[in-house]
Amino acid sequence: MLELLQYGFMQRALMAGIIIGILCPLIGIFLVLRRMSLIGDSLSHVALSGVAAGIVSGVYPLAMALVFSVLAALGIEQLRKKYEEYAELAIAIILSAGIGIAVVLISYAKSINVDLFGYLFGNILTVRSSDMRLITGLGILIIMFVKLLYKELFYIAFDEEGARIAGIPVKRINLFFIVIIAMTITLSMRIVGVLLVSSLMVIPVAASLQVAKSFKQAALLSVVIAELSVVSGIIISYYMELASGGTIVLLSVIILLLVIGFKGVMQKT
Amino acid sequence: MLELLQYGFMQRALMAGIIIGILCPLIGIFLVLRRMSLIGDSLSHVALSGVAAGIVSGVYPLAMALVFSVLAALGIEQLRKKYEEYAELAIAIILSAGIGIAVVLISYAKSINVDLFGYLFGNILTVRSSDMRLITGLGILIIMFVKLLYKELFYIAFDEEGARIAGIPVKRINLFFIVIIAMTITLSMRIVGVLLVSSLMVIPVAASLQVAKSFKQAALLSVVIAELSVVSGIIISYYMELASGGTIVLLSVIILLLVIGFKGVMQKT
Amino acid sequence: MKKLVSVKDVCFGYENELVLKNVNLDIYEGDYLGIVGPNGSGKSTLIKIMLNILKPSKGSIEMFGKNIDDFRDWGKIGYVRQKATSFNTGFPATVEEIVAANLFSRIGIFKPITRSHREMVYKALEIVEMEKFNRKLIGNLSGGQQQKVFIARALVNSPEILFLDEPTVGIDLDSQREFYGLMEKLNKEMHITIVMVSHDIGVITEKVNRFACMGDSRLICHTNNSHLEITDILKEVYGDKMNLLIHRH
Amino acid sequence: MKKLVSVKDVCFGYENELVLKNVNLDIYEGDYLGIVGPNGSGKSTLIKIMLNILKPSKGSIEMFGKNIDDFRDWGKIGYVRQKATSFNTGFPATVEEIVAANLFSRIGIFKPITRSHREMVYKALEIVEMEKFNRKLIGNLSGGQQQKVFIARALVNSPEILFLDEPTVGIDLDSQREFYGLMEKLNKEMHITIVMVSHDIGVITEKVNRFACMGDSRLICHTNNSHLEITDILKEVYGDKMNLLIHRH
Amino acid sequence: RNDIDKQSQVMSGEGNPVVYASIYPMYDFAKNIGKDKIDLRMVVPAGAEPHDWEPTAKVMVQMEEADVFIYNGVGMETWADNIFTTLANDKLIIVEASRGIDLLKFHGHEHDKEHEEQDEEHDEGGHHHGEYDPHVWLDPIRAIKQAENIKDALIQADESNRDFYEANYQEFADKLKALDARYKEALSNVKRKEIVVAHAAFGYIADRYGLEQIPVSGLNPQEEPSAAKLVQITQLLREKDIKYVFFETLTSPKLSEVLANEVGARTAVLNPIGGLTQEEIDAGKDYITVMEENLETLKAVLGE
Ligand SMILES: Nc1ncnc2c1ncn2[C@@H]1O[C@H](COP(=O)(O)OP(=O)(O)OP(=O)(O)O)[C@@H](O)[C@H]1O
Ligand SMILES: Nc1ncnc2c1ncn2[C@@H]1O[C@H](COP(=O)(O)OP(=O)(O)OP(=O)(O)O)[C@@H](O)[C@H]1O
Ligand SMILES: [Mg+2]
Ligand SMILES: [Mg+2]
Ligand SMILES: [Zn+2]
Repeated sequence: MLELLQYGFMQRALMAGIIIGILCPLIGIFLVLRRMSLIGDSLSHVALSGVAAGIVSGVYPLAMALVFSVLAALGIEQLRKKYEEYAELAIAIILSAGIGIAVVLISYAKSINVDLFGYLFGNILTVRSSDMRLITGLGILIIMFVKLLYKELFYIAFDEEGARIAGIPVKRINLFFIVIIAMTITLSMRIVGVLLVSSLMVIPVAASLQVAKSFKQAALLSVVIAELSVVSGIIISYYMELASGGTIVLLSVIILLLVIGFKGVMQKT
Repeated sequence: MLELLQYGFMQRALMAGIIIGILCPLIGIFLVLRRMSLIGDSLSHVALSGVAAGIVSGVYPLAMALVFSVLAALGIEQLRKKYEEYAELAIAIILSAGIGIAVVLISYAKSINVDLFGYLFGNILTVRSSDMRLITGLGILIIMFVKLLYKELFYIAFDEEGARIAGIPVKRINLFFIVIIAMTITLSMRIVGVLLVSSLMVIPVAASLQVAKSFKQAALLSVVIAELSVVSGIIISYYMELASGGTIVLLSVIILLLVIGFKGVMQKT
Repeated sequence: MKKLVSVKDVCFGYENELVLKNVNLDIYEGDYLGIVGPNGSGKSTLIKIMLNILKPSKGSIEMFGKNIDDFRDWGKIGYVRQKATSFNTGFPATVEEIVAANLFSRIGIFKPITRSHREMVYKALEIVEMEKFNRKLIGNLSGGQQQKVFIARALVNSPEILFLDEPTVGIDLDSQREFYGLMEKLNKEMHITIVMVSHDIGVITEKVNRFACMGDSRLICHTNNSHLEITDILKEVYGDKMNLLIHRH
Repeated sequence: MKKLVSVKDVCFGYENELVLKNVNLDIYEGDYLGIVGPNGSGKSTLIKIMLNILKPSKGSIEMFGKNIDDFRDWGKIGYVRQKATSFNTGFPATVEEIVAANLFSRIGIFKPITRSHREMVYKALEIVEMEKFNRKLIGNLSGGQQQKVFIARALVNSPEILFLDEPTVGIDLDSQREFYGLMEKLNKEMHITIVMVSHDIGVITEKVNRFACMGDSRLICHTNNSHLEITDILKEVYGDKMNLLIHRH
Repeated sequence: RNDIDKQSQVMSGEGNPVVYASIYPMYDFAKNIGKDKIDLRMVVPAGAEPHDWEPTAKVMVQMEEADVFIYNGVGMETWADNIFTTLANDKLIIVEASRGIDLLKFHGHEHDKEHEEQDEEHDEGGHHHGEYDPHVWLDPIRAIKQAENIKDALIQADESNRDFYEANYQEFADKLKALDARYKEALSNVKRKEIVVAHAAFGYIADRYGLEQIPVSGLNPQEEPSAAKLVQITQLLREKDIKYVFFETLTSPKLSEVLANEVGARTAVLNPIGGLTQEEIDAGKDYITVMEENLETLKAVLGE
């Protein structure tokens, strides 16, 4: 454990992991309950098309990726209204559109030689000090956001129409929420990797949903599970010489399976 | 139009496109209505980990990809029961697990030397005669399957519990369905590309849901919209020198937006 | 009289607390069984166990003489679940398609729906006065209209036994009257067995010929119709204030 | 008497057919308004239009004297929609959490729920006798218990006007009686205005002090309570056979 | 810090400098120059897709102790930037092997000489925006310059073996010159000039030996060519009666096969040496031998 912490990149990986482990499940729970589990994967593909557009038009690609992601998120919000009962359909549509645009732009430009994917796939081991500041800033922003709007986000997730009639400014909160999500996903996936961001938003939440006895518990438990996966994942991946991102994700999946299995056993007896 | 058809690969692209344009929305409508819109994207990532596993273990990678996809599909089916109200969560979990395994396997093996993505990303322009036979076979299989089990699949999609009490062998049909889906997706994405397969399963269905006045209509209309996108996509991509797959997808998105816009206008008046 | 359903010594609890404790109940051919009881007394749970949607932790269910796990003849059973209208309202299916789907056991697997089936659908819709709405999307109906469609769906099969969990919820008075009339006809003339959960005790006591009352995790009473007796029992279950609301039509 | 809601010349149709044709309705402070009518007559639609969930194609709504689009004071309004229990049963929220969420207009944005709010929640749950279930997951309750929770949610805010769309659906008799008693108390003692859609005409005619009856896309009648009159009107709407089912308690 | 220093000495064996090379050609060049005096490792496992490729923590720890890191540059290794900025290794000598080399711009498949000259100044900035062709190593003459960059770095890291590295570099440079001579001779009077390749990896060879590269995909092998492009190439194949379509070892040959089928041509391997497979390495192949294989293929195909 100590050996591991000698190195700056390992310290930063752990720190970034711990922050991401709070941030992802905390927004993930609202996303999952609103059937937007796959928004991370969807926005990452849109970001890809943003990078391509940036390269084609000569604009700084990451900025373009951000713009595209936020626009896509707003698009998802619009489409969600058209498919009230099928929010995940909106995600799927935007995902397809994202890849479609990327592919067409690449073929249109004809000489894009930037490994586009490289723009998206961060890695928790290559977090820089400047990234740390960004991730910490995002972390504080999100935690504040969720803390301040906790009861409103909860009500909207449970019953959007009801929330509106309770006087909650649903439209504005939704807009704000989705924009923050898009920014968080786009920026943090570049730092710690899209795999990690989108998985940590979903799998710990799924595990906590199996056992949680209240919404608050579900939120807290998912953070605990995420942190467990992150910390043990970084340690295990170090000693077994495996990719850290993948190991963390697989650990969270294993925790999920254990929780499901444990619950099954409990119910039988 | 005629000019285009001089070339064997264009003929095959059109033929394959037309078949895929029937097949994808036909299974897509059941998937969308069961909240499994993103199964295509999910299984493609699992197939990736299958290819990696095949390479690591020395087994023919495509076979391994198929095995992994089918197993993952069964996994989704199992998880779906745990998250009855959140079927899309099962998809998201399997997707993350798929990439996680792929990444870990790659880092574990250290010398995987085949381009993994080449295994997944077909291209509608590179359809070979032998592929045509496979795709036609799959097409006939799926159409038969949907035709024969139409009313059962419909009932299950609408109300699974009700279907069981009506005496429909829900478990067996679900199993059969999900296995066929996994096989179709894995094999056909290799031929025409994962982008095309997963988009055509979702977007034409989304468009038809906006206007359909019955389930049958929704199914037929989605096939019509898919065919429209495929045929005009191939022609337009040819003349505008764009990637065919991306163009088809973007066209289907445009049709979707037109349908939504048109519906909006109709309702206002 | 043939025994259609036999609930033997069934126990069930969702988590720890038992919802059903050693419940025994036999349902015979021709019965019109009303099940009443306060909210949360386990009525819906009992129905779900009878239909093999939930598995009892103890005891067993026999359906038409067979253990429920071996029972295959689902065409004989009609079921309207509680909150039937709580489906995905975005589903693009017409009333006709939904009702027709339940004809499965008539048609058989792999076979298409024919004109004669469609006529059965039409008849079932006529019974609930929804024949004019046959081509409407189910999600576009009012709550009560949807409930009627689900009743039609249960009837379309001409089942031998009907399980109805609060079937008249959200249905207007006129239609309720027609519905109860129909149930009486089905039961008396066509000898269809009916199991109905309802809070409408006034109607239930009037119409049914057998009566079960749930409370305190048990089947408290289980009698053949006899108004006096029932009133006493109801008082026991619901408390004294109850009396006021029991009315006969 | 203050006019709380004013429906002015409202028309509405979902697709082509008009569901509401030139409906006019004023609701005054202290009213206990019952809305009845057959299934599909537009009762829920009317409520939704009053609450700005649907936009009328013609006409306007005023709420507390303001045009509904400019109305902000939603804390004054309580609403239990039809099929309230048709939510996502997998949602991991406790009864308490759900009821507390509706305190929004009391608490204000950005502020947390405090102990005193929790006591209000507890009181609302007591009213519907669900206080023992406060820590249970909403999805794990029986249908009737869920409905009670949604009633508590509407009450927690101590609203000035309550819109209830078939609130007693699935609720057992004893609780129904308590519920109607409570409504009477809220209305008479606390001067809360109540708008209630129900098919339970017997109870409605007994309890309400104003009465609206929908049919044929119109508000057919709209009178102050007078039993004789109502019976005649109901006959007109539901047909002659109707009589049988109207009963008073 | 002291502990770490000790540890690093233990890890780097008998005090040999620890050298990391990004991709196979860099690895091969460094090996030819450093031979047994350096502790050489390749970062990206042979052929792995860079965007699935995640360095493990162990590799990162080892790179903290490394002395030299060699990479090709010109946007070939997008992941590299991240690694440099992450490591706290002050003594690490980072070599962009393509530094100071005149790069070619990529413009589809028609070359535009004027642009190339104008753009040379920008190269000094060291930051490439992707329009440059990164496959520098495939031109033996430019490869010499790359080898020189690598040699300089090794000397900087390990002054004591300066002569050893210089000698090896000379030897390797001579081999490359000889290779160049053989290419020149063999390709100067071939019948055809057109090579149809899977992706635009052979721009530098084409530039050096007066061939015309017709790539099916662009610089990025993942790019999906348009139907119009395929039609153009088909027409070109027919017009010029080209008999071969090349494919690569590390990417799917499907596109090349489809094209070849269309006009009745054959397919053959032309290896861009971005990475060798384990089998190839085990069979004793290296940069020079594969370049020679490529030459044999080119001779056979273009001389026909
Ligand atoms: N979303 C919708 N799209 C199209 N038509 C609809 C929609 N919702 C309701 N309708 C139709 O509008 C009419 C009025 O519906 P509404 O729900 O207001 O009736 P209701 O009086 O509340 O009936 P119930 O007693 O059954 O609840 C019905 O004929 C119904 O079919
Ligand atoms: N999924 C569940 N998980 C845990 N407990 C449950 C679940 N469903 C029901 N319960 C509990 O089991 C008890 C019986 O529920 P059931 O639905 O059978 O009642 P019911 O008699 O049908 O009531 P109602 O008249 O309200 O429909 C209730 O106390 C309820 O809270
Ligand atoms: Mg019940
Ligand atoms: Mg209604
Ligand atoms: Zn290359």
